[in-house]
This record gives sequence, structure tokens and C-alpha cells, in this order.
Amino acid sequence: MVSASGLHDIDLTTKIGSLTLAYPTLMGSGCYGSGEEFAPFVDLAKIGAVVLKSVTRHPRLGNPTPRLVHTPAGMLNAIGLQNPGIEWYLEHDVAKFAGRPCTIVGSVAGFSVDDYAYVCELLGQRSEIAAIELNISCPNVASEGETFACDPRLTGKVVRAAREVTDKTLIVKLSPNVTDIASIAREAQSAGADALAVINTVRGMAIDVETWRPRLGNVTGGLSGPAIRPIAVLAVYEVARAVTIPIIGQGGIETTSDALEFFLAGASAVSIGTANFTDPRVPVRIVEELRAYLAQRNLRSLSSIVGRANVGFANAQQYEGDEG
Amino acid sequence: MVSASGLHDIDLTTKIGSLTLAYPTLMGSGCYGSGEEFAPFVDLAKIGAVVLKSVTRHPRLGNPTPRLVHTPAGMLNAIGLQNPGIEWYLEHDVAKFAGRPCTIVGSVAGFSVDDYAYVCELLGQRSEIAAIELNISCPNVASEGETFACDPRLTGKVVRAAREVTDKTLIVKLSPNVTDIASIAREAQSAGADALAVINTVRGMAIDVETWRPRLGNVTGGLSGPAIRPIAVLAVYEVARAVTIPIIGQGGIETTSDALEFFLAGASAVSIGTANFTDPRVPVRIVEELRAYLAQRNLRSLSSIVGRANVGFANAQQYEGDEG
Amino acid sequence: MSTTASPCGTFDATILDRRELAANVVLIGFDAPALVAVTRPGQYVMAVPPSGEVASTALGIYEAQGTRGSLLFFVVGKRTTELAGLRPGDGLSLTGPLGNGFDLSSNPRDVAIVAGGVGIASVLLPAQALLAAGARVRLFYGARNRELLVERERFEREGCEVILATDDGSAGHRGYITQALERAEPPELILACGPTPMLRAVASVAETLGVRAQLSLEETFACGVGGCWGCVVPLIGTSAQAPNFPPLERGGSDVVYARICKEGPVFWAHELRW
Amino acid sequence: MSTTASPCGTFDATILDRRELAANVVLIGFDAPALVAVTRPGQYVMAVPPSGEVASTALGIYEAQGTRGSLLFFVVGKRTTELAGLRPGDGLSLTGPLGNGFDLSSNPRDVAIVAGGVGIASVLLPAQALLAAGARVRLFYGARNRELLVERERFEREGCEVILATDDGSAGHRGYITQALERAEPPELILACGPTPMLRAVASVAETLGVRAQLSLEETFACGVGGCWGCVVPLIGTSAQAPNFPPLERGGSDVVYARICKEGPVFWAHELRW
Ligand SMILES: Cc1cc2nc3c(=O)[nH]c(=O)nc-3n(C[C@H](O)[C@H](O)[C@H](O)COP(=O)(O)OP(=O)(O)OC[C@H]3O[C@@H](n4cnc5c(N)ncnc54)[C@H](O)[C@@H]3O)c2cc1C
Ligand SMILES: Cc1cc2nc3c(=O)[nH]c(=O)nc-3n(C[C@H](O)[C@H](O)[C@H](O)COP(=O)(O)OP(=O)(O)OC[C@H]3O[C@@H](n4cnc5c(N)ncnc54)[C@H](O)[C@@H]3O)c2cc1C
Ligand SMILES: Cc1cc2nc3c(=O)[nH]c(=O)nc-3n(C[C@H](O)[C@H](O)[C@H](O)COP(=O)(O)O)c2cc1C
Ligand SMILES: Cc1cc2nc3c(=O)[nH]c(=O)nc-3n(C[C@H](O)[C@H](O)[C@H](O)COP(=O)(O)O)c2cc1C
Ligand code: FES
Ligand code: FES
Repeated sequence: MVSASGLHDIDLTTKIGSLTLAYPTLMGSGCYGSGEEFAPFVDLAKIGAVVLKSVTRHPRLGNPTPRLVHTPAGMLNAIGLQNPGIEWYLEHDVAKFAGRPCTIVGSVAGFSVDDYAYVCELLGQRSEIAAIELNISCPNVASEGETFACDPRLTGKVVRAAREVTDKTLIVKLSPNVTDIASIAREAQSAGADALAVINTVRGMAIDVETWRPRLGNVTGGLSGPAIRPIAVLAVYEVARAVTIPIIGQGGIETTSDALEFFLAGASAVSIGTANFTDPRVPVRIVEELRAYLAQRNLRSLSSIVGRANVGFANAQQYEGDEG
Repeated sequence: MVSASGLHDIDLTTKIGSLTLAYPTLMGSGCYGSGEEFAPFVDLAKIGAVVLKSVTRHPRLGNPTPRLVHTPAGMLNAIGLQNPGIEWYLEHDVAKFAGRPCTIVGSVAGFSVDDYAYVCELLGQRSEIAAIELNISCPNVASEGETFACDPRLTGKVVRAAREVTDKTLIVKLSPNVTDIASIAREAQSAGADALAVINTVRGMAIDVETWRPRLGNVTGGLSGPAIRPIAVLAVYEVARAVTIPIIGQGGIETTSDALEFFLAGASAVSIGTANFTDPRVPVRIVEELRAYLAQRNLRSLSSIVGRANVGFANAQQYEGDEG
Repeated sequence: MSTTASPCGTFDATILDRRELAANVVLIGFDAPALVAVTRPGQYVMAVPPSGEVASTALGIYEAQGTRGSLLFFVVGKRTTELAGLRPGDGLSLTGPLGNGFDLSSNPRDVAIVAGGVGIASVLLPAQALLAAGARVRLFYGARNRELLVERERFEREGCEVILATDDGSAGHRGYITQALERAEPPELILACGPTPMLRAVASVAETLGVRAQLSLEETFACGVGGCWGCVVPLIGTSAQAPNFPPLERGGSDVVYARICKEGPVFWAHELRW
Repeated sequence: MSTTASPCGTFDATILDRRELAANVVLIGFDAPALVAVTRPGQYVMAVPPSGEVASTALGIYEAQGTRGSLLFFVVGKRTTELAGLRPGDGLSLTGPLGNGFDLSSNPRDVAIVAGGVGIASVLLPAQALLAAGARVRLFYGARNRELLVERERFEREGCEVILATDDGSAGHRGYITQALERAEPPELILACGPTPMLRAVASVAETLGVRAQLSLEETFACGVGGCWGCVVPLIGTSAQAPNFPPLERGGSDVVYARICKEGPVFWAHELRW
């Protein structure tokens, strides 16, 4: 048993491409605005990284309101990538992190391969930015629900284009709204991704039965929160078996136990999104509790549990199912 | 306003292929066993139809335990299609409904086109069975998560084969675990489906962080309950825009308000699954409350609200989002 | 609106008292000295329902005196149902004070406060501040029925002139409170809080009367601190209340979305692009 | 096991009393005459947690006398937390009585009842029935510590000989209660309820002793009435307790899954294919 005083000897660092995160919990894109809004409530230096709200080449107004609906154990959002465009973003939202003791990941969204490459190149030149996340999976902007992350060929194309313009650690964020997430993951890896963020929100819809109108201005939205956790754990588990690059797990994480499910399924780090709306200290609390969990089991590093879910039949003595 | 005494003039019947359902609420497959188990708690004659547990050509033991896990606002199951095989099923589970005043839908699962056709043909000959549902979307049996419902070509093949062997109303049950459910729906319709059941469970996984084992004997399972309702409402909405045949909506329905979301999205009837585990009277209660809802709005038939969700921007005066 | 950032944080408050003001209308007093000390009129908190299983919810700060603050709310759904179950002695996590609050810096002498339904929860503090500064304060207060006109005597006792309206005529004018406002002697400034249709009506009455109005808006919140951009309202693009954002051109008009939780909840009516 | 169907249904019970027997161990008494009247030893109910937002949960019927029944449960998760919040006067929806219950038809004269932890909740009724029929009843009762050996005096008062064991030795034998069973004078019949590892040990002790044992099994339930096939246990294929199902051949052995909620929760140890 590691003594209490030895808690801080436990290695929680995680390598994501060329970047080493001091802590394995991130603040998920779009749930922390420009990174500044939560500073009064939590010490950003104690978080693995803050992933900024996704930025596009040109400014975007985003979707009409309402943009949020609460649903059982979750919420739907359809923000529609409201953002000031890369130019203003570099000048204001990025510049303000110069010299600050926290790790900032830029998130890039776009509507064409060129857009992605353009924004990645500009972001990649900035020292304030430790890594770039490619959001190719926002469910709230494309007309037919089709996004880059729904097509292996498009995924490969956009990742290659980004890879060409930057040496920064490149994280590709995948969508759960696909038949086979593993094939997309493989494509992203072979196109040069350093890591994968799994998963973005699940597409959904809610209707107001009094007015007969969709409860979101954008009609459809993305489901997040505990409701989607089982979907996200499975996605991480499947992606982990398909690729060799690290995975940043996310989707409904509220507690240390939730985060552990993702580590055991194969994630090297986790992102917290919706849970921060209730308590922004969640990412810091999970770090502390992870230390205790590992210490109790005499484990000295987080990496020793990554992907260790034992998928032998839960009850080995028992008769197995008879499918093929 | 329809007077209270006029409540029973309201037309709740729904035509599904050649079958007319007296009530628009069904009991979902797998959530009512052989139809008999809930008889002490609810009058089956007051339910649109009871969809029996899926049956296969040969008996199946199903998956090892545990087969159920509770998750936030839902549950995962991995029963693995335990069933006695079509022979025993016809002799016992089907035969017992002879002459009883309730509408019974048989549900067929399989591992090859031939299996489906074989079982459909036998079921189709039985007068106790009012319609056949093709479960081509069970997430708990195939090795790589691939099911017939994940591939438009396979969907077409299996539906055509079933269509050839029976004149009974044919309902095809779709999976949400696909990139584009509308394309699968179109394929099912053109292959001869009379109606579509939307949706089966969403694939998911949960891990026990004490034992590091999956919480299901089958490792992965299907998520049901309120957690998936927004996913199901959207699936119905998208399928309704792709086909002209009726849709039986399902996924997380607990209340009349939930059911109304599905009707407004485009479902002609709804199935109740997980909610019956808490209260098997839900399908009957919804029927009563639907009458009141329609009466209050001076509507004389359920069909007048099917697919009527108004998808104009929720706030028309407002500035629209700027995506393409 | 007012731009000075107030020191906000997350506080573990203790419930002091609880009253039911009407069916499904609850007032809970809490002890949270650091929060109460810095609260300005029109600010709100994000309250975490006790089970921690549902999202936190935005509630106006009704009273703030000494170390005691209070929340006045309608029980309408899961979260408010959970909050209504709180009893004296229970703990409650509150993040705040949040938002800009009403701007009383012009030192107005004659103010009309318009409250619809639960909007009453956000207007006691500005009324008290204005009265303390010697202003005349008229409260135009509307609700569905007499029962729901909670706390009206309280406002009278504080020194407001109270004008009432109910949908069913069970108290005051029968009809909308904005009809009463329209017919009254024009004030120097209007402050309003209530359902969106009422606020739209207030904006149009204010324009007709040529009086400036501050509206406290409502929308579904997720974060409450400006982090998710879920709670926006369109402003005219040149608005002084716009967040840091390059004005966008579209359809010849100039608009920008501001966050109600962060740049608001209080906006000048004439800057809203409604 | 016993096959007569009992008349079961869904009942709106009223909470009569509530006691905390230890930290996170709660006993609630309820009034539900029709349910209590037909309850047999070893049966259970499905209880709907008050919010109606989480699934219903299986709980053994602890007491059943006159019109009063009771539930004795450990607070371990969401649903039991909600149930623990019930107070006298509150309503509670109960479906039952469900399951087969213990088979006492052989009129055994010397019975060992083995209860582990919360298993105690399902063995008072069989103990009472056996004692009333003049049998000798020894209760072998194990728990983590002395504190958690709730209701042990109750069983003594009823007339049981009580043998205790705790993991930490704070009462009775230090170690497993099955070790005490192993060393005791062999009974004519064993009835057991508790965690699965304990039940496995009971089955093996019973085999060694050559005594027949009935085990009340536990598993996650969804429906509780046999409708979902979620709660199965493998039996030997020729089991008399097997549901209507053609025996399947696999790997040369013969197995069938029975539903714990419907064919059980009580099974003969020698028919389980563990
Ligand atoms: C800045 C600000 C300050 C506020 N201050 C106060 C205050 O002081 N007091 C106060 O009472 N409120 C206040 N509110 C409103 C308050 O936040 C909401 O009433 C509260 O969040 C509702 O939460 P809930 O979970 O109880 O209800 P929800 O379940 O979120 O429901 C909210 C509303 O939506 C409706 N609704 C829910 N589900 C559906 C559905 N399926 N179909 C149609 N309609 C549905 C409900 O009927 C209800 O009217 C404030 C809001 C803001 C933004
Ligand atoms: C026939 C039958 C009779 C029963 N009778 C009784 C009785 O009389 N009294 C009684 O107390 N119980 C009884 N039980 C057990 C009881 O049904 C369960 O304890 C109850 O359903 C738990 O529900 P919950 O929501 O409170 O806990 P859940 O949240 O469902 O948790 C149940 C267990 O799982 C563990 N768990 C939950 N989530 C996780 C996670 N993420 N990772 C790891 N572990 C986790 C919890 O610690 C707990 O031990 C009976 C069960 C059956 C089948
Ligand atoms: C309000 C909101 C806005 C979001 N915006 C973005 C975004 O701009 N870019 C992005 O990659 N993901 C965005 N996401 C997705 C989250 O980063 C996260 O992947 C997802 O919500 C699942 O995690 P959670 O359940 O912990 O929230 C957003 C999520 C929410 C709830
Ligand atoms: C325990 C369980 C077993 C199920 N078994 C089947 C099945 O055999 N065949 C089938 O088509 N669907 C099966 N389903 C899916 C349901 O019929 C339904 O489509 C799904 O659960 C979504 O609805 P719900 O959220 O109301 O449960 C099963 C669902 C559950 C929870
Ligand atoms: S609620 Fe998140 S930005 Fe306002
Ligand atoms: S819990 Fe459903 S069959 Fe037993």
C-alpha cells in the first residue's frame, strides 16, 4: 500500500503526441467558453488542459435560440459554433493566455478541408496553444447530419491537410453517430492524428408538445451528459482496439468512478463537459480521487490501468452464450 | 371543445399495413416475454398489440449473466435472444393466444436470410399472429456489432425474403447505430416493409471499476429508457421524412407527453419497453390521456397530429443561424 | 449594462427558513455571508438541486440582507421540485452572485418596475435600493390570478406604490399589466422582469412612451457563467452591451448574440434585436 | 420449487413506520392488506422508488402479519436511497408478492437457515413458519461486523437458535458463517439467502454434508415478473425447476437458463449449474 504521504509519487502524467499533460483530466471544448469564464471557480493550472471553444475561419453567429434543452440525465445543445472567427480569436482569446501557467488546446471546426488547414496553420504558429483538436464531428451545423467524421475518406482528407500545416500535437474528435467508429478512428490515425477525442455529442431532438415545435431553434442538437456515458464507454473501448494512439475519453463523466470506466476501456485521459455546468471543480476532484484509487491498489501510475478492462466472460465458470 | 362524453368518439385507430390497431400503444418486443407474464397487471385487450420476444429458428441459450445494468435514466441489456426456437414457440407461446381478445405481433430474429425466411413463413401461417416484426437490429448477438440493419443492402435482402413468404403485415425494426438511418428505412420500404419500428436499443457498455470487468456478461449491450429518448425522437423524425409507410416509435417513452413527441415527429403508433418494468399500465394510461389531449384541442383523431412537428425556426422573428 | 465584475464563487449555503407563498411558490432563506455581502440588485445564482443528478438552475436573488439571502421560485419541473424539498438546516450549493444586475447609476427619481409572475423574485433588491436613494417606485405587478400575486404586501411595506393586474381579474386590472403601464403617468426609467411576451410588450410600451427600459431576460441556462453560449439573445450589432465579438454582416443588418447569463441578464430594451 | 401461482398485483401501500437498524440499514413497515394476506415465506416485491424516475427494485418481504408487511434493506445506490427517504404516511407502489418462495412442504423438523448480510430480510417468514410447525430452527447469520447483524435478537425472540459470524470477529465466529455451518450438527434441510459467494459456499457445504439446500438467489432485475429474461441462472438441463424451454445441447452438457424472478428466487442447490 502506498502511504498517504506517497500519494504525490503516483504518476498521473499522460503523453498525447509530443505533449505531456500533468493531469489526465481536460475541460471539454464548448463547455468552457474562451477558457476564462471558469477561472473564478477553479484553478486552470490544476487541469490537464483546457480545450477552447471551437473556432472557424470566419465569424459565425451560431444557431437561433433556444440552444439548450434539459433531457433525462442529459441535455441537448445546438449552439452552432458561434465564434468570432480565427482572426479575432488569435488576437483576443489566444493572446490572453500568453505566459499563463495552464495548458491550452485550440479546437478547430470548418466546412471545407481548406478551412481546416487555414485555421490549423494559424493556430499552430501560436506558442500559447499546446495542441490542436480537430472538431470534425459537431452535429449542429451540417445540413443533413453529415459531418467529416461520418465518412472515413473525408476524415482522412481533413486530418492529412491539418497534419501538413502543423507540427503541434493533433487530436481528432470523433462522432458517435456512425455505423463503425473503429474504421473512422483507423483512418484518422493513418492520416497522422496523434490522439483521438472520443466522443462528441450524440444527435438528438426534443419536441414541445404544447406548441408542436422542436425545443431547439436548430431543430436537432447534440446529446451530452450521463445519459450518453454507456455509449461513450463503448466507443472508447472499440476505438482502443482499433488504434495505437492515445484516446481522450468523454461523454457523461461526472465522478471518478465514471472516469475510471473510460480509463479501463482504453482512454489515456478524459474530458469533462456537461458536468462542469453543475460543478467546475469536477476535473480537479477526479485527479485527487484517482490518486487515492491507485494508491489503494498499490499502483504507481495511471497508465497501468489504461485499457485494462478484463473482457473475459464476467463469470468464467458459467455457460457461455451461443452466438457465433 | 369535445365534451367529456365525446371522448370515446376520438379516433385512435392506426393502420399498419393490412392491420388496424384499436389503440396506438404497443408493448415492445423483449419487454413482455411471451405476452403472458404481464397479464395479471394489465388487460392485454386494451393495448394496441403485444410484440412477443424475438424468436429464432433454433433455440438459443442467450448470453451469460449479468444481462442487465442500470445506467443514468436507462439500462443496458444483453439478453442475447434467449428463446426456445420457432418450433416450441409455435406450439406453446403462440398457440396459447388462440381465440384470445388481444392483438399479437410475432418478432423474428436470425443470423442468415434463410433463417429469417424460414421463421417468417412458419409464423405467417398462424392465425394467432396479426403481424410480423423483423428484428434485424438486435445489438447483442453479432460479433462485430454489425447487424442486418446496419447495411442497406442486407436490409433489403432480408426484407425481400420475408416479404416473399408471408402476406402478414411486415414491420421492420431499425437500429439507431448507423450513420444514416433514413437510407436504411428507404431500403426497407422498397423491399416491401409495411411499417418500420424505430428504434431498437443503442449500443453501450459499462465497466465495474472495482473488478475491472464489463458489467454485462456479453461485454456490450443495448441502452434503453428515457436516456435514449432524444435519439429515438430524432430517428423517427428523420425516417418519417424518408418513407411513406407508418412508423412505430419507441425509445424511452414513459408518459403521454413522451409519446406525443413521437407522434409529432411522425410515428403512427408507439411501443413501450423499459417503462413497463416500472409500471405495466403505462400503455393503457397513455391511451386515456391521449384522448384527453386531443379533446382539449378539438381534434377528433390521432392521425391529425402525426408528423405535425413544426420545424420552422422556433422563433421566427429571430435572426437565423448562418450555416449553409 | 454595469460592467464591474463582482467577486463570485461557489458557496455552501445553509437553509434558514422556508415558506410556501402559494401553491407551488416557495421562498427559502439561506445563510451565505460572502455571497450576500456582494450581491447587487438583479443578480442571480446557479443553485445545485440536492440530488446532484440534474443540472443546476438559475434563480434570482430575492432578498440579501446581513448574512441572509433568499430565493423565491415556482415549482415547475424536476429541479425546482427538488429545491422545494429543502428544509431548514439542509445544505445548498450556490454559485454567484452572477450576471450584471440592473444599472441604477443614473440615479433615477421616478421608476416603474414591471414584474410578471415569478419575475417578482428579481425586483425586490432594486426596489429597495431605489427607495433608499429616495426615488419614487411604482411596482406594476401581474399574474394569472390573485393567489399568485405573492409578496405584494411586502412591496407596499417597503414603500412602493403597487399596481396590480390579473388574467382573470381576481385582483387589480383584468388583463395584462403592461396595459396598466401604458395608461399610467410615464416614469423616468422602467425595470422589468417576467415572461418573454411581457418583456416584449414592455419594450414596445417603453418605446411609445419614449422611456428607457432595462429588461431582465430569461432563457434555459446550462453553465450560467458564459462558458457554453447556450443562452444568447440577439442585440443590434453596435450595442454597447455586446461581448467581445466582431460584428457580423448578414442580410444587410448588423447583429450580435450576447449571453444572457454573462452580459445580462439585464439588457437595455432598445438594444435588443427582437 | 413451489409452483402454485399466487394472486399478485400492484398495490398502493402506505408507509406505517420506519426504523434505522444500523447505519444505512432501514426497516419500513407498510399497510397493504391484500398483498400481506397472500405472501408466502421467501417471496418478494418490486418497489417503485418515489420519484418514479429510476427503475423499480426487488426487495424481500421481511414481515407479513395482519395487514402490515415490512421491507428491510441496505442503502447501496440510487433506488434504495430514495426508498430510505420514505416516511410514515407516504405512499409506495408495490407489485407482488412475486417469486416462488421457499418450499417447506416436506415438513422438515430440523432446519438451518443461513443468512448473509441483507439476506436476513428474506428469512424471517420461513423461520416463523417452521417454528410454528414445531421445527427446530438454527439461524446461521453472518455480516461484516457486529453493527450489521441487525435483528438478531428478533430471531432469538421468535425461538431460533442463533449462531453468528463476522468478518472482523466483533461478534460470534471470526470468518465466514459457512465455516460455522460446516462444523455444526448437520440439519435436515438448509435454507439460505445472501451474497452469491456465500450461497456457493453453502451449496458446497450442503453437498459435503449430504443435506439438501434451497438457495434464494440475487441478480439485477428489470421487470421482476419473467418478462425480460434479464435475471437468469443456469440450471442443469433436466431440472424440474426449468421453465418451459427445450433443453439445449452444448459442449456435451445439458443446461437451461431459468429466470430468478419467476422460476425462483429460490432454487435447489443441486440443480444449479454453477
Ligand atoms: C437569470 C434567471 C433568473 C431566474 N430566476 C428565477 C427565480 O427567481 N424564480 C423562479 O421561479 N424562476 C427563475 N428562473 C427560471 C428558473 O430557472 C426555471 O423555472 C427553472 O430552471 C426550471 O427548472 P425545472 O427543472 O424545475 O423545470 P424544467 O423541467 O426545466 O421546466 C421548465 C419549464 O419548461 C416546461 N417544460 C418542461 N418540460 C417540458 C416539455 N417536455 N414540454 C413542454 N414544456 C416543458 C415546464 O413546464 C416549465 O415551465 C430564472 C431564470 C433565469 C435565466
Ligand atoms: C429477489 C431479490 C430480493 C432482494 N431483497 C432485498 C432485501 O430484502 N433487502 C435489500 O437490501 N436488498 C435486497 N435485494 C437487493 C436489492 O434489490 C438491491 O440492493 C437494490 O436493487 C439496489 O438498488 P440501488 O439502486 O439502491 O443500487 P444500485 O445503484 O443498483 O447498486 C447496486 C449495487 O451495485 C453497486 N454499484 C452501483 N453502481 C456501480 C458501479 N458504477 N460500479 C460498481 N458497482 C456499482 C452498488 O455499490 C451496489 O452494491 C434483493 C434482490 C433480489 C433480486
Ligand atoms: C453546450 C455544449 C457545447 C459544445 N461545444 C463544442 C464545441 O464547440 N466543439 C467540440 O468539439 N465539442 C463541443 N461540445 C461537446 C463536448 O466537448 C463533449 O465532447 C460532449 O459534450 C460530451 O461530453 P459531456 O457529456 O461530458 O458533455 C459541446 C458540448 C456542449 C454540452
Ligand atoms: C430487456 C430488453 C430486452 C429486449 N429484447 C428485444 C427483443 O428480443 N427483440 C427486439 O426487437 N427488441 C428487444 N428490445 C428492445 C425494445 O423492444 C425497445 O425497442 C427498446 O428497448 C427501446 O424502447 P424502450 O426505451 O421503451 O425500452 C429489448 C429491450 C429490453 C430493455
Ligand atoms: S448559460 Fe452558458 S453561456 Fe449562458
Ligand atoms: S427480471 Fe425480467 S425476467 Fe427476471
